[in-house]
Amino acid sequence: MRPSSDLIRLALPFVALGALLGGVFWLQPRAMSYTGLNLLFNLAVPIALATLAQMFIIAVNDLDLSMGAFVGFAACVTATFLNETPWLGGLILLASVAVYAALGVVIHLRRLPAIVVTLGMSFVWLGLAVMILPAPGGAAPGWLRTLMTVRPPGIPMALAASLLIALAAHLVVARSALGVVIRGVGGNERSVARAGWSVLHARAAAYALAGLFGVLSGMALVGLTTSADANIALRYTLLSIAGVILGGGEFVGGRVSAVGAVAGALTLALAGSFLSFLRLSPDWQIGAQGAILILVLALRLGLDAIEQRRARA
Amino acid sequence: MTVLRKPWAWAWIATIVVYAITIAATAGASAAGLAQAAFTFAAFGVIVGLGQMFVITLGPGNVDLSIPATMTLAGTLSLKLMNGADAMVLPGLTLALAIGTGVGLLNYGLIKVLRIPPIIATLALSFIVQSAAIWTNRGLRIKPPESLAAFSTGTLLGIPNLAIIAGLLTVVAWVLLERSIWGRRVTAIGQSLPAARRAGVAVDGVRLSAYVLCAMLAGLCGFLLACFSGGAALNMGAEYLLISIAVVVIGGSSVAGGNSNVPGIWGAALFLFLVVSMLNTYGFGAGPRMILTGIIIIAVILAASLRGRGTEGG
Amino acid sequence: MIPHMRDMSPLLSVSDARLRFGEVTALDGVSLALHPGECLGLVGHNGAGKSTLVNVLNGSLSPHAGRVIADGHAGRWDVTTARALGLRCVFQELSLCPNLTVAENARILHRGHFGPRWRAEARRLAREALDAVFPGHGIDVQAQVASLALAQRQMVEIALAFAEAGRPARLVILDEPTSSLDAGVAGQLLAHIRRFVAGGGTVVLISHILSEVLATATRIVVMKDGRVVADRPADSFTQAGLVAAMGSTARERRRPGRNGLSGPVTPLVVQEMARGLPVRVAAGEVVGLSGLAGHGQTEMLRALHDRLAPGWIAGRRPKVAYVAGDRRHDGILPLWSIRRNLTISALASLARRGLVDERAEAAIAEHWRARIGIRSPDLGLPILSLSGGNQQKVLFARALLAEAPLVLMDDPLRGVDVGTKQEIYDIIRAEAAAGRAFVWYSTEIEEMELCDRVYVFREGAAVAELTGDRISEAAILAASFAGPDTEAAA
Amino acid sequence: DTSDKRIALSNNYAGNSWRQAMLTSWETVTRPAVEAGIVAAADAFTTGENSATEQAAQIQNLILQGYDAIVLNAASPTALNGAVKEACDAGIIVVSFDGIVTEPCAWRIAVDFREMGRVQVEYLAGRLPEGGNLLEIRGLAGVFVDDEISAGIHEGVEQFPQFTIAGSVHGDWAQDVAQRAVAGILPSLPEIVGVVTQGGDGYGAAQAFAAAGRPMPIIIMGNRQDELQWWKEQKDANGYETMSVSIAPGVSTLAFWVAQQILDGREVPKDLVVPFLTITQDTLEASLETTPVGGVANVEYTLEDAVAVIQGAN
Ligand SMILES: Nc1ncnc2c1ncn2[C@@H]1O[C@H](COP(=O)(O)OP(=O)(O)OP(=O)(O)O)[C@@H](O)[C@H]1O
Ligand SMILES: Nc1ncnc2c1ncn2[C@@H]1O[C@H](COP(=O)(O)OP(=O)(O)OP(=O)(O)O)[C@@H](O)[C@H]1O
Ligand SMILES: [Mg+2]
Ligand SMILES: [Mg+2]
Repeated sequence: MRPSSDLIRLALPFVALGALLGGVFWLQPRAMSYTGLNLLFNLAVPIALATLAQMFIIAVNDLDLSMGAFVGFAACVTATFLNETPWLGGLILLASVAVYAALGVVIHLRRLPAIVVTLGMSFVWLGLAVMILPAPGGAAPGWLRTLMTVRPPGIPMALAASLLIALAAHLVVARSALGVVIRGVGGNERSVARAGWSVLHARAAAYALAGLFGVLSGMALVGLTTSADANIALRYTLLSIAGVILGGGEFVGGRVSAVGAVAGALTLALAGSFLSFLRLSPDWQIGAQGAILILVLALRLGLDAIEQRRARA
Repeated sequence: MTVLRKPWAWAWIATIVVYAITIAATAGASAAGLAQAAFTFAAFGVIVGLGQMFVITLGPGNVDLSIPATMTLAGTLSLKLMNGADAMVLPGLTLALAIGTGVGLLNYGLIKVLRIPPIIATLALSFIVQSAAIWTNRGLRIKPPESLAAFSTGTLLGIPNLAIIAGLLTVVAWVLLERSIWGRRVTAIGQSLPAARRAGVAVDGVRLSAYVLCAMLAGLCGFLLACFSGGAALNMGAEYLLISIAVVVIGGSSVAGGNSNVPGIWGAALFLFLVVSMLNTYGFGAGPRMILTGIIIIAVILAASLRGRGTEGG
Repeated sequence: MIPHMRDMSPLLSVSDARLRFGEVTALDGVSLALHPGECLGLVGHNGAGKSTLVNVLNGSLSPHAGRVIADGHAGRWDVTTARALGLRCVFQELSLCPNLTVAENARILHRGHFGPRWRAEARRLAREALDAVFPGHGIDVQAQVASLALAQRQMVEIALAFAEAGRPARLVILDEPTSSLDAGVAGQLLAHIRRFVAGGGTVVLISHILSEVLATATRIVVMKDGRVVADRPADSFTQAGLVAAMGSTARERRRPGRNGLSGPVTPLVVQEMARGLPVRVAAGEVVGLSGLAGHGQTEMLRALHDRLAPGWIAGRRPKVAYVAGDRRHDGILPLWSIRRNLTISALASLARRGLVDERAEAAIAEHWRARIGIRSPDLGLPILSLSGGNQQKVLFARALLAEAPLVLMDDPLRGVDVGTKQEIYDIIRAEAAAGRAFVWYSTEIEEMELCDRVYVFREGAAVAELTGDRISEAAILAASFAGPDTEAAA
Repeated sequence: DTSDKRIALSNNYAGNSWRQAMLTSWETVTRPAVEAGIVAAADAFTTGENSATEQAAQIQNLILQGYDAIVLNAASPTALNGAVKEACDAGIIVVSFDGIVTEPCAWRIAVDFREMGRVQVEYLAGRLPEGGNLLEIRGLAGVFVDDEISAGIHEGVEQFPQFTIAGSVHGDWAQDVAQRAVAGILPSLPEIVGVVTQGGDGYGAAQAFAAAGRPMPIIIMGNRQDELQWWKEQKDANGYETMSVSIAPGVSTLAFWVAQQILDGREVPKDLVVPFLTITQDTLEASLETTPVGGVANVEYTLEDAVAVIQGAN
């Protein structure tokens, strides 16, 4: 029975995504086009990357409260240093990935609660971002802008990018030995250590991957918005956590799914759009976001019911 | 030094150090004023922190993100109900607590009935509650009754009234957590929900009551904050999301649940206020100030880990 | 044992190992040598130090005094060098990653073995390993471990320990491997151990089921209070002699003056199931659940508990108590002391105006420590400082403490030593005589003879009901395997 | 003729009284306009949190919905440029106000925030020729408006060197945050003669000064009704004098008319400037009368006002 409930967890974001997309198409048939899909989804690409970053942290039973601030920092660096002096910008971004890995090391060695450390780091990243860009500004490097606005034939960039990202992350998480060890650490750290693996390395790698995807998220964001500000991505902390959970992940136990996380991120992004097509009173537009989130997750109940009926039959 | 092994010790040490550094800037002239301000503002953090602590104690993934919205709705609606009339203070307070109760019930309803993970359930509900707060009076600030405004900004024997209220609540929370059966049950659930269930704990009842208690404290905090700052504002709870979580975890409670402590909440709430005051006092700009805040938080947690944290026996 | 083996140099030996945990002396001068081609049976009461010795042998604990000599060299001894020697360990507490598939766990456990296309290799390895030890196991190697029953998880772990992954296994240490296996699967394992030993491998087998040890081991070492008290070839022991060496006395197991309640009694509860017979329990009855492991007994107990235990408001008097089988998952509360673990189920009766009366709590905890023999110098110590069997005793005591009229027991004596088992049988008997009802699932068929009524489970349903003198190993086995016609047995 | 044109308001935040007043003004002015058939629709859209990315997504949705013009209060002057460019490319008129965007294809109805900061110091120089210590309350770090006003204040201090900024805190444009920050830094500050602010934080500052028992400095107010009310009480009690300055929320209605005019084919320069709304000692009572309790002092614009503004710019 369990494997099929796993399947349900995986199916949930796709069902939700499909339902929302259906709703959007029904409200606004114009969205059912190449340009329409691109407009609907292109801002979901950075969210998907941030969600994957968060997923690596959740895979080792930690939680990153600094993800939004970090993506904002990466965006500020991209819009300034990477644009003006690419080598320096690249170096800073690499260093920030290294900082992430170092955080993993410190958290592991000192057995610190990751939530507190990342809470502290959220101030650090935000402070750095404010120092780089005291007022919004900067500009996206040309190549990045080109990359994020490219119009591949047949499939909108946003969807193609999401697919590619999901696939790449899936290979790392589910197919590679590293991914297995990272999830193993989330599932049962002691037994991984007893089998002779270095849990330290595994955790550092998970954090480094999170840092990498966080940087990519910041870069993708700047590519879309053409410039940055320090507060640009603060929402991503909660969005990324919600995306991982929506995508079938769990807070403890190393149960995560890369494909699910990307689908979860797309769902969350689409939920916002769906609302603006509904033309609610501004008073309730915020509340409706909550209602959609609840509805999407309540789908799980329906799926469970179907599953149970099938199991009984 | 056994006190150093207490999980809450480091929040207090950090508070004292930061306090000393801040008053050093004025050669001690500001000592009393700063302490009074710190206790006043820490009180709000403590009140929401106590509630958040019980929820976090319930185990991994349990956290209440609806605190800010609950504060806002409770503050807005109760001030609207009182409409500045001293006679309406009690109904106003009752309404604030009732709103908290309602939000808590809904939170757990979503968690239990729809099986939504708490972090998302409370986040989603908070959007709805926030909308309700906007809808009720579109952000118009209504003044609190004179008597309440005077009470919430007043002091007793030099101690801010709010700090006294928060202090009393702290004592109650300590008794609940450390001495009551309910606290035992919350802590048991936080270590292992299935084990607690098989040991006969009525897990739904206990979890529900923790969420309701948390939301009620948020409602109370919103009520007091609105009275204190001269009216409810739509964004008045925003800061308290991070603060409520931070005071719990910096105060030495385990984020994985099942192991919490009350004294650390005061230490951490004072610390969070004083650290900003210290950096403001020394004239740091926004960027460096935030960076230093973050580094200091990490340093505190690191120092605590280097000295080794004792486990709470029992 | 083959006579010339004494002359061969030992594969691994410890000499005069001493280890203390605070006030507890877990090992008090243990010397032991392991030779190729032998199966060493290691027995002893709960908390005798067996698991600790295992941890010394496998390099995860270093003794405070004494040393470990591997292949004749006394060098550094840690987990890595132990693995390099070909040492494999199956721990008392399951140690797979529950979120990974069986194949992925194989990847984790055999670190250096796999190439870049490891997924297919790991699947093959896991499948072959399971087939070798447990033919007809029916376990999907691509299933998540969490989706497997406890017994299946244990089977996976054992099979993977014996697996040939590059470096062959030379020494396999099994700490209570059969505690959650039923007799048939346990038999498969014991047969495999014999084959492995015959091929020159070494096995250390720890078990509280003495018949297994007697039948499988070539040599038996008895531990008591951190010391080796006997070390002789297996054939020089008898069951009674072994029990005596452990410091207990064997007693007649069969319940005297059994309630022959086969007639129409008013049941305390009836649990109807989708198929098969309803399970009836009357006050003062001990009802056994038997059959092969994983055939719905645990699920039935859980369903019954879910039905009777309050979810929202706990009354003062609990209606039902539960002894968990999977103690790591739904038994112990790992951050708490032994005392708090004991009293959690009885808080309502220990409280005054909602506050816990800590004196009364300490008193009742002490009472049960004495009654059930929990080996610990201080009940304020963390629960995890207890040996596995002693943790189980705490869970058992917790359920009795609740003063519920009905006690559900999911293989409650898993890992409990023979001496203690006798005491617990006495307690169950006394409590049943005082009017409590017990529903008792056990993987050990012999224990069913202590019951008033036994339901045999097959494929998720109770297929036979045996009462009184009809309860026998033969009848239970017959019902476990036979077709539905035995349903009329009641 | 714009009777078949549809205009959308894209707003990034609704969590304070200023934004609520802005939305209310939009509603009161556009509804009659729609009823009179001047435009076909004028819908308001608001995102949950103050987030540029969400607003960018919102603009993209408005493009999909085929609006003819988008009136925009932007979360960031630059981060929406990508979305704004896409709107322009789709032939949509984009008019930004308050939070303006730098994308050249959009229109801007700007307030000279720098000047708004500078006049505060100028006013103080007039009142306190001998100068003294100032406390600066800033807004939200990293946001354009905060940076601009602060820069203006610092220009003012350069111009009037008798003033020094003795302390600077971030009040996030929220009463309670400002109160908290000021209370934290106040004990360590020397005597303060004036408080320069950004709006929405003056009352909190006054509360903090009162609580600390410090002499009340000249606090520049930000047009909120509770600030004006407090000022009036002080004025009646002890002749307290100050000024109040902020941008009027009704500027959204100006942006609406400008968008309508552009759709109507009128030539409108890309950059329009609106004056900020200043309240002085003399206009205090009048303003207080027209400002709803708990709201913000406001002016709403008519079509004629808009035409006048456009002609003025031309
Ligand atoms: N980490 C620890 N801290 C404190 N005491 C410990 C610890 N580990 C083991 N002990 C104690 O050491 C003694 C030996 O324990 P061990 O686990 O070796 O027993 P065992 O023989 O394996 O028992 P069982 O048959 O119940 O598994 C016990 O008294 C136990 O309480
Ligand atoms: N976190 C812990 N703190 C204290 N003691 C522990 C802890 N974890 C395990 N122990 C002790 O170590 C011993 C071994 O524990 P456990 O059974 O979990 O380990 P194992 O190595 O997987 O299996 P085995 O019981 O066979 O040694 C037990 O006696 C247990 O009491
Ligand atoms: Mg053991
Ligand atoms: Mg053990």
